[in-house]
Amino acid sequence: MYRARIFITLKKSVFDTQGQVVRKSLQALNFDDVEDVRMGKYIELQLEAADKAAAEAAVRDMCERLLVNTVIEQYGYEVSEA
Amino acid sequence: MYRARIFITLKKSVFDTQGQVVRKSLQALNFDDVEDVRMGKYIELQLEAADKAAAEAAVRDMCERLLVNTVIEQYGYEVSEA
Amino acid sequence: MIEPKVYREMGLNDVEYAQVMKILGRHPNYTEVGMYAVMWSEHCGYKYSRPVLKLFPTTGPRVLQGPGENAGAVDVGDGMAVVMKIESHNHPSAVEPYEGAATGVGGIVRDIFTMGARPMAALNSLRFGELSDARTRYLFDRAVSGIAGYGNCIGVPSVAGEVYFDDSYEGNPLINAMCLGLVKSDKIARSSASGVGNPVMYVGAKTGRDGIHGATFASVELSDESEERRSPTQVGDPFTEKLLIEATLEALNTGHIVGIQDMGAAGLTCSTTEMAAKGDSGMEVDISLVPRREEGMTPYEVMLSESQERMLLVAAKGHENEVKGIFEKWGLNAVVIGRLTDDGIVRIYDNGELAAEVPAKSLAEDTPVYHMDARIPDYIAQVRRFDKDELPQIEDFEPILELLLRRHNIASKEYIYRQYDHMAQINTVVLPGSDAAVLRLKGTGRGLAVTVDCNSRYCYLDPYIGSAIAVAEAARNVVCSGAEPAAVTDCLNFGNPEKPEIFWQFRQAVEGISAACRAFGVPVISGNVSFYNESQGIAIYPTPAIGVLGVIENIERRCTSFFKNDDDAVVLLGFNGPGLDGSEYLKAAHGRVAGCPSLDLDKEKRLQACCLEAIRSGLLASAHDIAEGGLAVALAESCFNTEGSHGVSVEISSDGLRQDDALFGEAQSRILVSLDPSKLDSLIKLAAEHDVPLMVIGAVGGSNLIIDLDGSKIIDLKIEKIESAWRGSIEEALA
Amino acid sequence: MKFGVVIFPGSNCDCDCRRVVEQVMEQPVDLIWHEADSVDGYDCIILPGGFSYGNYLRAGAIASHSPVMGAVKKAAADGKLVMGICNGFQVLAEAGLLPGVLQRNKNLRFICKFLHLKVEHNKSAFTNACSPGQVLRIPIAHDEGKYYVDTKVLAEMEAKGQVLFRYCDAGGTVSAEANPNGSLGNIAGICNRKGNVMGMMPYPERSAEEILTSADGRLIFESMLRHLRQVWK
Ligand SMILES: Nc1ncnc2c1ncn2[C@@H]1O[C@H](COP(=O)(O)OP(=O)(O)O)[C@@H](O)[C@H]1O
Ligand SMILES: [Mg+2]
Repeated sequence: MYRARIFITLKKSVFDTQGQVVRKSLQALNFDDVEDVRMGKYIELQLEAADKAAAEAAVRDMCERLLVNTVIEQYGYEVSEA
Repeated sequence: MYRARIFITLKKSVFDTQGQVVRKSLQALNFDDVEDVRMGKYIELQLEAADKAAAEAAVRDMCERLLVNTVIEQYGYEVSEA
Repeated sequence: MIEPKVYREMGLNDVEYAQVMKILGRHPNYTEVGMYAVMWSEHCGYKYSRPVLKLFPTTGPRVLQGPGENAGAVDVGDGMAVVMKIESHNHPSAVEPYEGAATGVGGIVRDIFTMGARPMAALNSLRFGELSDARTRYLFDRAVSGIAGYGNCIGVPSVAGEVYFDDSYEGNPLINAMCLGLVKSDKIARSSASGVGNPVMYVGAKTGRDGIHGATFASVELSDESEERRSPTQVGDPFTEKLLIEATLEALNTGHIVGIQDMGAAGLTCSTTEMAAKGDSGMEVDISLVPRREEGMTPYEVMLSESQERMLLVAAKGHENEVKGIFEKWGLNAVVIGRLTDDGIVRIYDNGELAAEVPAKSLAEDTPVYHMDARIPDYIAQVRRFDKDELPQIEDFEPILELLLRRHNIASKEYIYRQYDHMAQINTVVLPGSDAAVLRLKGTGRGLAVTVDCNSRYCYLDPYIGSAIAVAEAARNVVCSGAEPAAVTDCLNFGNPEKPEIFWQFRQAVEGISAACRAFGVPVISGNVSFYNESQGIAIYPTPAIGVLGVIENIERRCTSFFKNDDDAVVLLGFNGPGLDGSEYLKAAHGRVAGCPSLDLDKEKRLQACCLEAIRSGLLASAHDIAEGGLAVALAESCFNTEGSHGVSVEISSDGLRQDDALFGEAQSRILVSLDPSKLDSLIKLAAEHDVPLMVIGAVGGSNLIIDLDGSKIIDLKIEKIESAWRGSIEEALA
Repeated sequence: MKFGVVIFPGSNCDCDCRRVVEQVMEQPVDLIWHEADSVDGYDCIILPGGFSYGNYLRAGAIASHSPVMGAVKKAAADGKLVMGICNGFQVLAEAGLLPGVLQRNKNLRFICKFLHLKVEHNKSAFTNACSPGQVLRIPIAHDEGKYYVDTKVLAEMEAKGQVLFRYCDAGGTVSAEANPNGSLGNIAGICNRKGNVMGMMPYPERSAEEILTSADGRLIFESMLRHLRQVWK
């Protein structure tokens, strides 16, 4: 059993309006030194796989086919034994 | 300058509708061995702080005051030098 | 000097490049080539369509603004005007359906409030492949979510629309967004910039590299390469748009704004040159002052960016701070980036350095015009070879009716409009589901009816007649709601106009729309052309989506399509005739797309006049346009009332038609009405006055749909059963 | 009786609320900017529907930190009436003025439609013009309306009569089929322990005139007026 953590954010070239609004709101709460807030999605899941490489391949595949909208999003992931 | 990565998920006691739907969709794509999908939010930001401990304290504070609704959500974070 | 390869890739041909050189008296620089290329593209410059669009009737007693501004405007009484327009966002939506559809809504809404009008309702016209295809399901679902996500957030109710599913759209879905807004007639804002020295202001969101060359992208066919050519997808920010609506309307209210234009296709290039050209002015701007969200942008990129939620305006000198203050109050950027001059030249500086210098009119008005060849396509002769007597006879009509009710083109569109906030602003007094949406005009006792329609299968079979039918049907839907048609807006979706067969379809369609509009006395006040809707070289069905606005003098006399009372008489008003050609039945039951639909404009006009007078006189309890699926489907739809369904029982005779034609034929110029039997005599009298045939065919009541045809009961179905099939069909297909 | 309707950036239904208070209920009403630091002088504050701050992060989260919310909290503590409708409810929940949270609808889609609400009791400032168990026809239009609160708090709320409205069918039966969004206990509207702060997902102002096919929403405004008249007597 492996545990995967997937981090999805908008590509750098795509404007992150949500992140902007959150940054302004943090600043209004006196967190003045906050910059460059990027809002994204976080997915945790468990999966069965032959080995870690296979688990990673499966995660990549899931991201490309379903979890990530690769037109505007990019992703990273971490796989560990669960 | 520090970089913070914040991971927000629903508490275990709260039903994750979206995670369920994603799991079903993954299974429909023949990722049969996927279990326990949890959908959450991922936030990246940069902040200025005296040291790492101060940066971490600030991030916790942001989470408690704005970024996380602690009635149903839990969070984790990683702070590193940027 | 610019290499031919470069300007060709941007979309200019050699002759056009030579023309640019002649205008400038020198070689254009890279930025200037980009500006000409985008402004002379079909999408901005209408170089193929313009001569044809001249055919539209565009004037009338109500018209306050015809085509040529951001949107058209008509007088709706009491000193109020409705501003209206429809626009396509097809190509972006094929690549990223959610953002494509969302930014489509954002764009059309900006066109409306740029005119000083508060956006009061949105509509949409959608085309997809069949839902059996997985990619289509994804496109459909995401596009609908995108429209909902954007429209709901900005508080503009999405009150009506239409959707059809057909293989011809599989590789090239259509997303057309329509909007209307309300403004005092004497407060309509315009995009012309005048007054030497007046400040030019940039307001709204920051500029990034999104959608550069979006307009030229819209002017080429989709291919796998388009994926590569595409610069970053535009993402919508409805929150900023909402702030922009409020700030713009507040700023216009000060009376200190001379001219205003939204930045849509071709961004700053289009807004600077068009505003200057319209006002016979020149303009100097320094783009280093433009708020940016990306570093290192070149003048070319800044001038061509299609970042969303931005506007350009010219304020009256001395009032720039007041205007700025309003935008800043709403949390928006507002920056003076230049001023007006009087020499007709647009000069773009980048940090004081001249980056482009072009005569405004040469980009905005004196665009090249092409008179294209038109040739009748070969398929026309083939589809006309249609002998309905060769169709097998149907014995059992019940399963056919059930099949038709489940067809996604006929089934309830609830799945879509449930996701749209269609009640915001509390004007929607007839909710989606009836023939047209009805909006009240608060404080006046009057109202509006709006719809958008187009049966593109008819347009494929005969673009002229099909397009005339689209106008007739939209007008009929508005009439069935108790409104008098007042104005048309149109979105002309076609394939590649450089192909003579496509150009023929296009010209025929415009002629058909023009003929119908003239016959009904309804002007075209705005519209949009979308060409190059092809994939793998195959064009979509010609799809001229027609939006019609109608005015209801007395809102209490509005009408819906649903039966309301048991024992009401059911009447078929209008002209029966053959109607199998191009029908949904022909496709669904026999797998054929063939024949040629027909329409008699004079009969249609009489029918609409009669129906409208009947509703205005308070005679009718319901009125429903007979369209896809014919009389049998119209009867069923009138039974399905969310406020309590009814049954109906009718007796009809086929009267020289095939039996399937009598049930499912789509002969035009027919309306199914119901009324209190005591009012029947008045209706009969009225119909005679208008020279419109009328047949009393049955009565509302019971819990079944019963049709007796030529003396035998051929359909007897439980309403509950067929209603749930009809309501659930689209959702089932997606599950 | 003076009403104030708050405008947050992204509020959509401020003008609808104002219209109903002013034209239908014939009461004075002002719009209050989100930066206002006082709401003194108003008997009732309405937080309207819409998408404050785009509903970015979480619906209502960012608006709940607006300057005006400090003033609203004070008004609530002073016993003034505070009503949050749809996004307004989300703001009140995020601000901690009402218990629980509003999550995404169980079908993960926006839902706009008329439905029925059962009035739990008429002993509140917001329901006293209704009869207990009365069924109101009122529309919803929201993406995030699934009410959730932990069981302990819920039990307390039930015991104290804090649940004011539940989704039901036309006959008044509270059932799973009548629950549009997966709300716990079909909850559509609640009030705080003191009974002066109320939040509801359905839109009473969208059903306060016959021409909108239902005038049932008026009863909620009517209730507030009655309550305020009592207080003033
Ligand atoms: N894409 C859509 N968006 C919003 N409403 C829609 C959409 N498609 C259809 N509708 C609504 O569903 C109802 C039926 O549509 P349609 O079958 O096109 O009606 P008609 O044939 O009378 O024009 C209408 O009220 C229409 O406004
Ligand atoms: Mg239609």
